[in-house]
Amino acid sequence: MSEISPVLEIKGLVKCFPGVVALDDVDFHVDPNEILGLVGENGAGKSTLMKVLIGLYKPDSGSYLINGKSVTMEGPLQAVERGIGMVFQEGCLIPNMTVAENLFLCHEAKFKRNGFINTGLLHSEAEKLLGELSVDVNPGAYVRDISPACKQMVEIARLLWLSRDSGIKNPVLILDEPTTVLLDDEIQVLFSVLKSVKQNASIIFISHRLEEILQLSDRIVVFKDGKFSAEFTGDNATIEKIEENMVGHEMAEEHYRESEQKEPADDVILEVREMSMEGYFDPISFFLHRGEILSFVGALGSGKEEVCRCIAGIQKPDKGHILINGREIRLGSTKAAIKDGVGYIPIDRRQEGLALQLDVASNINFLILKKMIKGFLISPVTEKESAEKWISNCQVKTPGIKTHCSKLSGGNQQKVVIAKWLAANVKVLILDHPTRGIDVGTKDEIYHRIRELAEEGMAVILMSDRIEEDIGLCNRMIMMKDGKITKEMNCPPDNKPTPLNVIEYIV
Amino acid sequence: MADVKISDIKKVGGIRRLVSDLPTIYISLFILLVLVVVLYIGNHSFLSKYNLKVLADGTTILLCVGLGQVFVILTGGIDLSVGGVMSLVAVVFLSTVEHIGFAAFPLALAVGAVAGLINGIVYTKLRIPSFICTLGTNGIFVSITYLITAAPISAPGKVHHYLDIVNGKIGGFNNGWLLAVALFAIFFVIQRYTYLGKKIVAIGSNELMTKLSGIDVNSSKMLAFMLSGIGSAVAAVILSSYLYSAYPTIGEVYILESIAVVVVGGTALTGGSGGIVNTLVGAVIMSILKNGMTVIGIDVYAQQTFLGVLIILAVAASFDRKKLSFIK
Amino acid sequence: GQQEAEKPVTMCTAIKFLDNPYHIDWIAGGEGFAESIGMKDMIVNQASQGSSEKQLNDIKALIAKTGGNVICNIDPNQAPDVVPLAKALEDAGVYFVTWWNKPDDIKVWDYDHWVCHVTFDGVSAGKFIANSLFDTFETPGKGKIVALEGQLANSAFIERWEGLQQALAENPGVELVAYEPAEWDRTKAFDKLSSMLVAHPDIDGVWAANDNMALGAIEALRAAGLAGKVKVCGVDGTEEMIRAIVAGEACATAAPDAKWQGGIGLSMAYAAKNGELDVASIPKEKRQWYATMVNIDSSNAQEWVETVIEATPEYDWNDHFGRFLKTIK
Amino acid sequence: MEKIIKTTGNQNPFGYRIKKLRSSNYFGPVTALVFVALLFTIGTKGAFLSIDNIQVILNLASVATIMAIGSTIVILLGCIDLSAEGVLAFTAILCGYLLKNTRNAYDLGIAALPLVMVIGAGLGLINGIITTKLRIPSFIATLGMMYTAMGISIIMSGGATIPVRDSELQTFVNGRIAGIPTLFLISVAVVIVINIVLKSTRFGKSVYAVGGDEVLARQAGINVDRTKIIVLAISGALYGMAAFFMVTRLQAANPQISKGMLFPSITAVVVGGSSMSGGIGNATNAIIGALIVTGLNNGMVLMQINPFIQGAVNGVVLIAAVAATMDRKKIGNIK
Ligand SMILES: Nc1ncnc2c1ncn2[C@@H]1O[C@H](COP(=O)(O)OP(=O)(O)OP(=O)(O)O)[C@@H](O)[C@H]1O
Ligand SMILES: Nc1ncnc2c1ncn2[C@@H]1O[C@H](COP(=O)(O)OP(=O)(O)OP(=O)(O)O)[C@@H](O)[C@H]1O
Ligand SMILES: [Mg+2]
Ligand SMILES: [Mg+2]
Repeated sequence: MSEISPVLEIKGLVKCFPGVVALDDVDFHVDPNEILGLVGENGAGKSTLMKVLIGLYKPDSGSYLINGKSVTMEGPLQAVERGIGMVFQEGCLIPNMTVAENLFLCHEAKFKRNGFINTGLLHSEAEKLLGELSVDVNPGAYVRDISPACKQMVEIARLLWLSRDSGIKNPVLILDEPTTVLLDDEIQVLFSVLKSVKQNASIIFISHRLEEILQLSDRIVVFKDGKFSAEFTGDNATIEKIEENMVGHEMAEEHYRESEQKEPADDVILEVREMSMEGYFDPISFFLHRGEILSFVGALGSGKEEVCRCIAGIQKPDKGHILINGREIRLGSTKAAIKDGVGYIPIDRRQEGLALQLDVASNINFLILKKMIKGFLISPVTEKESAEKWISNCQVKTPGIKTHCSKLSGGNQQKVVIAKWLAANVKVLILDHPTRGIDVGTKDEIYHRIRELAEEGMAVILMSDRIEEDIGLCNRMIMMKDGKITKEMNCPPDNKPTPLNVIEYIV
Repeated sequence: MADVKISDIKKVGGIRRLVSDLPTIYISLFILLVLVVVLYIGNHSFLSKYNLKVLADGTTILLCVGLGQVFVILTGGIDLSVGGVMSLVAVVFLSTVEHIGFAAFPLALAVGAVAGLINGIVYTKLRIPSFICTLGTNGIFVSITYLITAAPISAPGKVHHYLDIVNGKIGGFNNGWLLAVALFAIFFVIQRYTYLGKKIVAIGSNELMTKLSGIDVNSSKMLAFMLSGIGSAVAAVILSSYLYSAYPTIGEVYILESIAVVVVGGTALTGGSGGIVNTLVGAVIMSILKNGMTVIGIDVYAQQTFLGVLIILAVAASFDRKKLSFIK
Repeated sequence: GQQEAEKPVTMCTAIKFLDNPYHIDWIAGGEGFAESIGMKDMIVNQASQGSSEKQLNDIKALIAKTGGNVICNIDPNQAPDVVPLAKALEDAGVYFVTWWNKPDDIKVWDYDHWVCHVTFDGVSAGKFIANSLFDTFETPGKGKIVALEGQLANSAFIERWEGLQQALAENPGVELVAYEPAEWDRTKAFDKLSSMLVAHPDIDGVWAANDNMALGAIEALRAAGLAGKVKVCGVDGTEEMIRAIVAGEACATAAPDAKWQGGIGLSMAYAAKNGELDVASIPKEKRQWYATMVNIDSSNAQEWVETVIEATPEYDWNDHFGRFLKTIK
Repeated sequence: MEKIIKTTGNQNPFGYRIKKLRSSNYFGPVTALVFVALLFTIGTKGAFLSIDNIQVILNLASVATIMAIGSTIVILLGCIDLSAEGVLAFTAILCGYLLKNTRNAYDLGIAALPLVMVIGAGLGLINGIITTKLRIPSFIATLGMMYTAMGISIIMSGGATIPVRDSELQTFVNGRIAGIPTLFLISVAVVIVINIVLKSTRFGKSVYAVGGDEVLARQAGINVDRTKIIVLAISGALYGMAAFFMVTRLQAANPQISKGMLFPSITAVVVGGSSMSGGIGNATNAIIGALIVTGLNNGMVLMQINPFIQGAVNGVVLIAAVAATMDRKKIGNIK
């Protein structure tokens, strides 16, 4: 292998943050025309390494070589000039600008007419580019108005354009967890694009979905605790081997703790009656039992998101009733929903789930502060105890309970959101892509917690990004298509349907 | 699978860790200390008993009005009506103390609280930017003040004993200072240890998240404005007792000053970070700068220029940039 | 503290704004006095910038700095501010003089260190300039005017306004068609009068509560092509205004003579401090009094330019009560 | 391949056009302007909309517009510029000394304009360098500059007024072209130039990017610091320009010339429809805002509202106008 000289090489890299060693003496290289899969637990240092590669973080020590020549990377713009571009885990589209403006941000010079940037040129190029990725979005639409999945595709389009435009022979494209909000179809589009791009570029692909990594990668690198842990070639890797190197021990045979699945109680906890919302879903009705895990499955635009957001009070249905324990709740009010015991873990943790500027403890305790009031005041001791308990329950990797959430790795931020809602001890919990960006080890732990809470009587509505996860976790699933329920299916632990059974009802 | 303990995570050792973990407040206090030493060297009477009293007087009003303002700023808003509220409260206070005596004190507080609440209601119900809302209500409050009195009110000698409740002393401490300290203590507890305080900070950090967590964001914002009104009211009562007078423009200068005190103390104008203690530091820094310039004898023509440069230097030295990923 | 007490006395001039020509003349007058006794180094000037609290705290800070070895000549930020100022200065044993308005029930002789409180008759000033303005009309005493108000609720303004009202009452032929506050400010006066002229293009005169606003008004009139045709009047006797009177664009102003104020106040306090003036033996009627204000119109403007503005006027700083007009009741 | 991510949208052309109009950034502010105009036209029995008065409003709004554009571009970044009054006073004093005046022999005439704009830009540049390189909030950096520049202008002028005697320039700025005040035409020209810069240059795009999300803008490769410094310099230059016109119009330069102009300027920005948190707005919003604020003041004068309650009337109309017309969808969090 050593005959081919790497396009990019890092040696002896160390990167510390206040209180944390994020990367500890890391050697890393990328070969030409390869797709390099990068995996590791949350907080292993993957994103940090990538940010060092594009010059966003300055390493504390270590050398950086591009095509064998030592370089210092000043910042992202310089990285792009050298042919290194990145799709960030947290997303990096600017909400108050249009899709086209975002696509070519910093590269507008190429779209000048008479010395001024021409919006028409921007838009036609954007349309072409988005068409290639089969994304149907108006280039003039503001990013704040488009869906998370759409944003993700726009970011990939941006990177694609950069990789061609830079004029560098073998650009390096970094994709940090690009698939967490995409559906299978979209992922397949993305993969076929990446495979064709590979002909004249190298790609670093980060994901916690090991199947994807296996499907796509030519080489797989595993990180653990800020250190290189193992390397596999595309052919000799298996999920089990990777997991072992990531987690440090072998994972259980079953993926979704099916053996802990219990029969739900008979009493109905949530009832939705003839609820409808013009343009999103037709009148639908369903029940949810105490201790039941119910999956909603459907493609984007099937209306499942809106149904759940209506139950959580974030959106207001046009008609219909929602009953908790037989009592009707006020529609369109998150306050009322939460008061009546309905919780919602949002898909977008940065905007809807977390206060990034606040510390871990404040975020985790936010929903249960009221219970901590003694007299008039909230006891700091209780706060600390509760935070520590949930940090440990959800395996949040953080230097301390007072660390700001913005300083946590993406997966750990997600764990904080989950911890916050699990702590709230609601009657009905709606999970919108709950395990987005969470590593396999912790996923298992979180499945365990969900099962435990279900056993104690909490009912769960689940919308996952993976049909397998939906099937594996739930007691029952409801399939939706074009705003209608197409099928309801039971999923007992011993007789789970296959994804194929399910897909026929949703497309 | 074993629980992850906080201590499992590797930490950087040594000095680097110490400095990086040092709370900003110590840095601010250090800056204060340096300031005090420099001024003392400039003129020993800076630390004379008399001047310490002057300093405390100067800090008192800035602190009270800043303590109110900071709650609004923590939510991410801004309260430009503190000037109008102060004028209104001062005028109401002085024009009623003659007739109702001691009851004028709770009345003043109530006027401030109601004025603040009105701000909060207009702001949340009409859903307009707090900048416009409070600029508008400021005009309204000042107009009301003009309708109460078209001329400055000078407290007649027979009510001086009421005003001297504020100007009086307990054990060598001016009651005005004690009032400010009490307000500080109460507001500190509200910010740190009450549900309301936590909600206010959360709103400033991420309002959407707060809303989705089932919090009635509007009621908390209203209460934040009410606290601001109370802060302004306390400041106005102390100020008018201190000056034995009230007039419709008495509060005007405190609009910008209250915001400056909050920001100099290190609270971010974008909300969610900083708070009560920062405001105390900000008030002390500002009043030391103002007093110090006179005490070491800087020419009046150069004072403004100096103040400008000193504010920048003080903040540059003490501002906590670590927690913020960007600075607006 | 201790060493300070043996040093020569510090002389403080406390004014409102540094960017106001009237107050700048105060500083010049104070320095003029200090120079006359060879103590220019001991001058300290302070500006309240519109904050009563700042003025009080600054003066207290100066007391701290000098250990009380200081005298003050003060233009209080607001009339009632004399109360806390007097308390603080009396406690510190500092001799001081105050100007313009004060609350009626506060008596200077209740304080041993309050040398004098001197004011001017704002009512007669407001009335004098109004009458001068009415005389410039095509048919004197018959016409329409607009007025620019100062800071509302300011005592000086209230008095001048009262003077205007009296003049209007005595001249039924003159109609006040509109008035607007411009807060002593030139830019605001320009903006306000520009708008007022739309509704009242046919006015015969502009009454302004001070010269600064009057000067803004002249430029607004110029923009409307009326400068020189429609006259303005003001109070303060600033150089620009007097030159505008000479140029025929303004008609009258009343000069309290800020340089004299700045100098004589310090002179009285200084005399009290070194024992030349025994405060206790000043008769009560001369502890709080009205001083004469110089009324300036086209008849004496040129002379004022020659004797006061272009030549340095000679003041007799020892003649403390030379401009005594009447006592404040 | 089938398109898999769909955008939902109303395709009805008429409805769509109305929606587009309503979602335009000018819809709210223009409605507010119309609202204010209507109110005062009724209140003054038509005098408000007379040709004479419109000319006065346009003339008075010109300087306000130039200032508001300066404030707008800084607010677009999500920053704030409190130095306006100080920079204005400083450059005004310079104008006083450079134009024909009674203090010295200079008589630069219109050549003083570029000069004071450069000086203003210099002060803005310092603002920018302080806030970016010392990493302190723009509020503090510009507050410091406000005091400093004001202090220096007081020292330079000795607090006194510098009488200016350039009647030619005064006639020019008071003049009209085809019935429209010259100064207003100049301010419209500034609006156009600034809008082109904002919309059609790389720099302009980076301003919006920084205002939208500073962290992401940096990640995308934008030089955030440089963008901020340039913006603050431009705003300083615009304050210099405003000072020049104020001084030529008033024929006098004094540090207090700018007193009380900061809040009205920011008010104009906000009522004009720009977002205080950055990223939304442009120079057109600034001119609309300046017209609203000026119209409001002018209307109150014409209606002869009692001076004691002018503050209240101003407040109520401001709140009502914004409450009735603000587009709350665009500005997610109303702070
Ligand atoms: N800006 C920062 N400041 C302080 N600490 C940080 C910062 N960014 C990351 N860290 C810390 O560095 C470590 C590595 O984080 P990194 O984001 O690289 O993890 P990751 O491998 O990408 O994890 P994930 O799978 O959750 O995205 C974590 O412990 C995190 O807390
Ligand atoms: N400890 C406290 N100190 C001060 N104010 C408080 C405290 N706890 C609650 N409040 C405030 O008092 C009001 C009533 O409290 P309560 O928590 O019952 O309200 P709520 O209707 O549940 O609203 P919320 O959604 O804000 O919790 C609320 O507006 C709340 O912000
Ligand atoms: Mg990551
Ligand atoms: Mg509650």
